[in-house]
Amino acid sequence: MSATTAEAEAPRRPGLLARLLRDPAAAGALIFTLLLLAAAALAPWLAPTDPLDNNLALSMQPPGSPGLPLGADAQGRDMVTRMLFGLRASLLMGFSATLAGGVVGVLLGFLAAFYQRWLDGPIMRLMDMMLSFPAILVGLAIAAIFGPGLSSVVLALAIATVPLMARIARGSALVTMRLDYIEAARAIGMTDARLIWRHLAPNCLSAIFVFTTLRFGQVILLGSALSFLGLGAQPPTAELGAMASEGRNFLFFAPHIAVIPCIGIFAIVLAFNLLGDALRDALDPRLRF
Amino acid sequence: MSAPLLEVEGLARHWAVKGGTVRAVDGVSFALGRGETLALVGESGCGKSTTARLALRLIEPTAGRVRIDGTDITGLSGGAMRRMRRQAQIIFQDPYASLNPRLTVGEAIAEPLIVHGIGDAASRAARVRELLGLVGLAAWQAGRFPHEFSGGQRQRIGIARALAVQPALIICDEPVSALDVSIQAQVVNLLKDLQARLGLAYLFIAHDLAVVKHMADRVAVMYLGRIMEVADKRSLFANPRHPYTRALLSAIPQPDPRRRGMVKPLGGDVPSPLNPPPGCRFHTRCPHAEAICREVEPPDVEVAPGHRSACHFAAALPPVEALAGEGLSPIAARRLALFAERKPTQSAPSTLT
Amino acid sequence: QPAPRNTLVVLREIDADNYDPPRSTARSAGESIYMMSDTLVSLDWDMKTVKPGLAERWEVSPDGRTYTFHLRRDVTFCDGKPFTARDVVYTMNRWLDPATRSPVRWRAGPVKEIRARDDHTVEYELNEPYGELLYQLSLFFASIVDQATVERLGPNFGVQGFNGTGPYCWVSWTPRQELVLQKHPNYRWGPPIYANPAPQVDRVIWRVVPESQTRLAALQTGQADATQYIPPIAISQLRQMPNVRMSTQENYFWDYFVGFKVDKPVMNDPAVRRAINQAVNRAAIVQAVWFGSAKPADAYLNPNTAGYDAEAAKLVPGYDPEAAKRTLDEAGWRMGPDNVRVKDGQRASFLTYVINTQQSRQVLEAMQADLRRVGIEMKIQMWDATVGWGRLATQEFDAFMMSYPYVTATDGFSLYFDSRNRPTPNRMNWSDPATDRALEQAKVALDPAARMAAIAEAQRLVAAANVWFPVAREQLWVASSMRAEGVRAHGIYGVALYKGLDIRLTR
Amino acid sequence: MARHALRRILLVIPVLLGVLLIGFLLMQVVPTDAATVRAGPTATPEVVEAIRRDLGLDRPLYVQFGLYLWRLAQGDLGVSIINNVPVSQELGATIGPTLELMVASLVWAIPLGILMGTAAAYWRGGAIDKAILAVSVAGGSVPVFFLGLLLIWFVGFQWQLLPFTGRGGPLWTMEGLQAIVLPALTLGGVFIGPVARMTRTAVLDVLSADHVRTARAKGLTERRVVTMHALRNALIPVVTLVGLQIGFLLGGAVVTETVFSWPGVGRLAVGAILSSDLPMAQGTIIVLSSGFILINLAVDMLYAALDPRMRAA
Amino acid sequence: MTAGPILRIEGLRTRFGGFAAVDGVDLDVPRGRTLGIVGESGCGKSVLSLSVMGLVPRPGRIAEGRVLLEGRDLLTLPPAAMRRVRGGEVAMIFQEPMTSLNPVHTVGAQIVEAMRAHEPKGQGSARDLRERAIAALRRVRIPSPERRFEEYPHQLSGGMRQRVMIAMALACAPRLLIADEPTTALDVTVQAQILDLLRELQAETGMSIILITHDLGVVAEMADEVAVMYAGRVVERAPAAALFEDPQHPYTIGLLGSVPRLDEERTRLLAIEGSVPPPFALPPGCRFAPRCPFVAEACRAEVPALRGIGPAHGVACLRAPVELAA
Ligand SMILES: Nc1ncnc2c1ncn2[C@@H]1O[C@H](COP(=O)(O)OP(=O)(O)OP(=O)(O)O)[C@@H](O)[C@H]1O
Ligand SMILES: Nc1ncnc2c1ncn2[C@@H]1O[C@H](COP(=O)(O)OP(=O)(O)OP(=O)(O)O)[C@@H](O)[C@H]1O
Ligand SMILES: [Mg+2]
Ligand SMILES: [Mg+2]
Ligand code: NI
Repeated sequence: MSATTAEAEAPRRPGLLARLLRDPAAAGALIFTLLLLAAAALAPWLAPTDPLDNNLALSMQPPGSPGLPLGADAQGRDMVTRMLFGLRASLLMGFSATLAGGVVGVLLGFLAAFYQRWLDGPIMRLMDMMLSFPAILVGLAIAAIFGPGLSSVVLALAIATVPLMARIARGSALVTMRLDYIEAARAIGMTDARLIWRHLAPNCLSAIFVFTTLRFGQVILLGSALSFLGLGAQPPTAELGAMASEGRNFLFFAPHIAVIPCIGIFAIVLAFNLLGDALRDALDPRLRF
Repeated sequence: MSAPLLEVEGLARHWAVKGGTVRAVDGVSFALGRGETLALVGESGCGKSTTARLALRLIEPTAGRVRIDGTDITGLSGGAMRRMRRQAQIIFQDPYASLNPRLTVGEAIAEPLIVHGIGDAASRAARVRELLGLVGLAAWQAGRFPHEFSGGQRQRIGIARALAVQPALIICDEPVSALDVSIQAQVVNLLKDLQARLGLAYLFIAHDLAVVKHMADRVAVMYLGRIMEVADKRSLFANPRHPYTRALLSAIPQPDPRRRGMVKPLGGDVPSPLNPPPGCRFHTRCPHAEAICREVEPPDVEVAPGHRSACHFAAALPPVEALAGEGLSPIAARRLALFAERKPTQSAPSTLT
Repeated sequence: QPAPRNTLVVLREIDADNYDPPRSTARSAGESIYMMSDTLVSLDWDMKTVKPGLAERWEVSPDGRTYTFHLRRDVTFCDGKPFTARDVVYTMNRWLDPATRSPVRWRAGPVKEIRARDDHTVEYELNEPYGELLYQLSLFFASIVDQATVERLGPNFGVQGFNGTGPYCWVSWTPRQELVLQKHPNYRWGPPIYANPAPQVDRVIWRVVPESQTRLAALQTGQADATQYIPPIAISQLRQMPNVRMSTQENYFWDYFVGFKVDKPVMNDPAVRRAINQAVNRAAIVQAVWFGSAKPADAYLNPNTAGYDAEAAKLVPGYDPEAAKRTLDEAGWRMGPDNVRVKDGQRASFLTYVINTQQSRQVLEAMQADLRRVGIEMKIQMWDATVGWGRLATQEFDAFMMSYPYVTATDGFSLYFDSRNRPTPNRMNWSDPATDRALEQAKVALDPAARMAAIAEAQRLVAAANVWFPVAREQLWVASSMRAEGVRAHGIYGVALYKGLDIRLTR
Repeated sequence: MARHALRRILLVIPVLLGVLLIGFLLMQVVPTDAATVRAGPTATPEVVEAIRRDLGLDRPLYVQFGLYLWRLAQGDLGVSIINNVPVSQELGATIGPTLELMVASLVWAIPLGILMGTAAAYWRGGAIDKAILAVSVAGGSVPVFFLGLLLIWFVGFQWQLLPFTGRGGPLWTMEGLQAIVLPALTLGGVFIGPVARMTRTAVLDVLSADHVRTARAKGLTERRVVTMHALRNALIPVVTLVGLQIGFLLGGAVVTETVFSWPGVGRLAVGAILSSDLPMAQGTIIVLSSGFILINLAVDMLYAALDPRMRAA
Repeated sequence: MTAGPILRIEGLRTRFGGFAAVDGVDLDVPRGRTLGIVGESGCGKSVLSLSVMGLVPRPGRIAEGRVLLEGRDLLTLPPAAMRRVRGGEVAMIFQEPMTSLNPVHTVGAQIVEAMRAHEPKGQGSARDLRERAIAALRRVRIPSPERRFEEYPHQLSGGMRQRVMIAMALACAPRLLIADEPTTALDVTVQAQILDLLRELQAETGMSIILITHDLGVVAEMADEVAVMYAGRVVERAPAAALFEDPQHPYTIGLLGSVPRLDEERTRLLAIEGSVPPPFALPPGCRFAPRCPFVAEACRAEVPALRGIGPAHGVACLRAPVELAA
């Protein structure tokens, strides 16, 4: 667009990223999250050792031992390596569960809101039922059915996420549906599918997105609780929750084996909480101009 | 003379709410010819927006029928209804909620064309430019997002979108109520210009009788889901034949301190549409109410050609004193004229800000 | 927050399903049943010598088929009723009755009839000789219970109540939380292995604390008096602690092993099983997992077991990864692209099921790493204890890891390697007529030498075929608080406190 | 109000029925065989088969479900297939401690969370706000078991201040009170962060509302504005959100009960599901799910009590 | 001390971060009479009134100026004293009757609360306060006030709620009432009732009123004096009659032309082209210059001061009267 036209006066509303970066706390959260993601993605290249290679002689070496800045776990594996791969598995677990549960939940929520006459009642009653099973119970049942393991945990967490997502999506869709542009689009003669896809969904996404980041943290926490109950990743997979729950047996003797993964979980959850908060602020219409 | 463009007959819509049924629209009939403006006025909650939505079948009526260009749309199937929508479009009160914040202005205006499969990408782009020009915006603004525009400009974008499919009828649901006075005048002028150029018909919904008087050819006054009085504008303002219309007229404060104290407030509040009063709906607030009003629903009578009123005493009401006052003071009028004279060309693209 | 006065608080990891002797196989059931009731005979600290229990003495007929037990006359049940031969007959018959559905019925031997000759003499007649009988009768499954109480409580016997002749009596049970026992006031008939035949503690509380660190903390802060569920890593440290006493038992037969399903692909190649035995550094693993509180199991049985065969032990290969590679190479397993060997299109990969415990997880993870180095892929699936047993009865897996208690060589081997015991407890699907024959001989032989020869034969057959990878022989440790004196580890069926006698609470 | 309550209660019934059905089906899909479980590790196949027949597990599924429902309608939840104890008896013994634990956790966590959130909103942007925000975000990010183990390690073990193994007794005894402190701190500790943050957002929302401006224009003291106008209104969204978080709290309770050997229904559920003790598992599922539903019902009622607009005519 | 204005605002400037929403406003509120303030949305009317009340929301703050109530500068009062002024001497009602009442307290409780806030501690029994609150409700012509006292805001109609707001504002007999668009959200018939009521109450109590609105009709109906605001400044000030008779500022003229009138028939309205400049892009000089047909070079450079051109009539325009400019 030419700068010669007389339109230059109104400053462009800064983009989402710019608004995020303006607040130092938000920028910090964003950078922190990106660092975690990068560390997880690059784990195979960053890790100093093979994640599966053990050396029983080094079992439980405390942090700061020669060549082992974070010490070694009970199998004598380098904690740095284990943490990098654990981060990777945990994030992957969180992502796939939130994503899978999110997609299904959002879809159901939209359908419930859009076809309020026929679908709202049935769908939301079903969601109520699902919601009334604590995630831990779902996880237990699924582990009992499919055997413990990362995929069971993901499935359980996804199922537990569906009703929450559906509620958020429905709520946000109901608000959006009351807006005139939806009515205008209908008046144009648009089909329902196009209406949902082009008008409803994009405008509900910010609320859903914010919730997703917050849910992500919860999912990681729930996953670690499931691991604690012995339903998590199977050896030799490194996953933070499983590492922490395994390490707790050495808590009094080699605390680093449990404490370091716990700090890892804490870091992820914290990062996503902060990011979610920052996003919420950045997307809050009242803070726009 | 062919059938009216829009014809509404016995239209009703009831909402089930907790505690009962709201009779939002309760048997409304009117007709609107090509190129004509029919204004619908009434207090908040009397069912104006509901009527507008019913007329476009954005919601399904509880009873009654709507004919557009002679076709009864109440029974049309999905596809046929979608095609019918090219005939009639709508613009809304809230300039902020009526545009999808995630579509550029160009996309928003082009969308009706895409939906109806009109033209290819290039011709649509040209049409968007044309439409923007028509409503006084610049072509380069097509790439901008709604939040970069002021309320008045957004309302213009909404109008451009409605015009895209070349409808014969536009339903304006309080298009200027949310705008500042100075901007409101711009939009009112634009609507009138467009009507003159494109031969549009408007169903113009408003609560401000002064604006209505400026815009409309005919006026329908609604109260609690019913039309109380319909008449030609001149006839209605000069000789209102329904007490409610009179009450409305005398409640409007005039921008003229010389007329101070002429405002005569009506007692009481609008009753809840949950259980409208029996008989004449207005009897609870009517200064002329008699026993019959409390029991018998007044029929719709034609008191003069084209002037109908739903009041038992429509013909018996005393004449009103002429509303036309002194108008502007001479000094003010002269200055106004000067102002208008020196204004840049009318309805030029207002690049505002 | 000290434990209450004169109440012994014992911690354990998990609770039992019930406390009915013939109906539970859990160690945690045994822990309390030994305290609440008595067996006809008892086992000495050496785990070999059978000592008197409720029976003062006994005779075995020359053909080895009839055992005559002479019972003590001063014994009463918790409810005060005197104990007689009728109770023994009832208890034994109940155990044998198919309606009882005892999972350990076979332990009673090939019984022909059990008779009360008089009020204080019981005859136990067998169809064929059963050399194991006295050992089996020392196990808690054979604890004598009161007929009237069993009949009154029906299936709730051992759930809502109990009536035995033991040093402590049932008070209440809150499943998964605690079992409360109180002193049996008249009890004076404890086994002669104890210095004092009468209990000296008023109450015993068996409390379930699943978290190992919590148990340790509770013990050290005096919230509890004793536990045998000590994480191996803590043992050496606890031994230095001034406020904790430790007691151990040399003759403790509780072994960990990995068994292979010998009829499943990959596992059916004896070379693979042999290579696994060679590839895994057992000593390093046992050190890293048990920190010296267990010995590497270089044989299928503990050398102190009655019936142990040293020759068979030599057949178990030692750690030699190079040899493992050679074994595999010779058998035609070639290294594949993903560092897993392949033979005839079959990857050298197998799935291992295990009940999720700290030790087994660690052992398997270390094994997994060792096997990776020689080109064998071991997949691990862990199960919670209760589902796990069901899973371990299926044919879904190729290998499994378990730990188990035993009393004699015959005891252990006829349980696991008898072809009739497939699919459980013979989860290896080991079906070898020669082994079956040897086991049968060991059971019925009257001559100790012949019995020894037969059981040795069975051990050699199994060891030569590398049906297992023996892992570790756990040692038993009991930790007790300073105020609890006289806590001594016994270890019968893995139960440390046995009758709980000789324990006194000071302070 | 009464009609509103009645409507809500009626709405709960289909949900409860659905929960029952899902719970039953879920447990049916579990591929473990209860008979094997019961028989134990060294049992032979014949014994297992006999046990299976005893338990009626050889009957078709719909017969089992029908029988289950029939007995349930009579208030009979069945007996544990593991140890024959009536399910209702086990549930009866464990619900109390769980309720006790949850109440003890909420009783301090919610008021403190609300206090923290209000303080943060009141001094928004300042150091206090930042500190509270940091604490509550951090508090919401700690795994429950980790917090529990830390408390055991320091409070229980290092400083020997409080017991941490199991329930000490009824709450009105000294032992009972002492024993519940650490579990309640753990469970409440992870809840306090979310409550504080919700409260902060809600109070901030309300503080910018028109009616708060009205209250200030009346010349009320700031304290009265915050407590009577901001906080009171902010409680409405907080209450709803707390209701939604109950599921999370139940999950936390399961873990807390395990860490502290607390004899609650959560631990019972874990054990029962994992051991395929179908009647027991279903019993616990029904209890936990109806607990969730009932708490939400209560929250709804509370919501109506707090918000006169909800007391429909 | 009796004759002068009850409230005098001098050089008031209220800033929000980088811009001043109220930018150097001088105003007098005549005693016992009504000052109307008109102007378009966002021109600073509400901020001005909130500045007087000491209720400017964050991040706004009053940068300079004085607000003299009977000679006392409200801006320098300690918080406790200011609180006594608020609701006691100066009361305020707002535009949105729907949201300006707390939905969780009864109407009566909210009125009682206002009374109690300005009463010496412990005075007035609950019963007494209740009686007075009911009397206040009766005074604003609420039917069956005893019943309404117990009701919640959502049970009342918009007009009723606005009356409650007025009752609350008048509870402590203030000497100055600030009404910020009190009728904008209401229907015309109800608006007429409220305006009527305000007029009657003023006659009864002799209080002064600042009436803020965007509706010239309401100003003409109610105000004795009028101030026209544009983009944070007062551009014209006059007695009501003088303003409509002799509008001086081009913006006032445009405003008068933009309003359709019932008493006149025009084919086109006189629209002021463009729109109010956003606060972050204010032009230097006269802020109306970009939209003004009479603009001259000087207008873009110099900030016009409010100059007197008649008795109590002031205008901030270099080109006024516009005939001369034309
Ligand atoms: N979706 C709905 N559900 C229930 N009631 C509704 C719904 N839409 C409208 N109503 C009710 O119908 C009546 C008429 O509403 P409508 O929006 O048509 O009024 P209106 O005349 O447009 O009012 P306004 O001037 O406030 O826009 C109102 O009482 C309203 O509460
Ligand atoms: N809390 C705030 N934060 C930032 N800017 C504000 C705030 N409140 C008001 N403003 C700005 O101050 C200016 C004046 O606002 P004000 O509310 O006084 O306008 P107004 O004349 O009352 O408009 P309206 O007729 O819409 O009520 C506007 O530009 C507005 O954006
Ligand atoms: Mg409307
Ligand atoms: Mg305002
Ligand atoms: Ni208006």
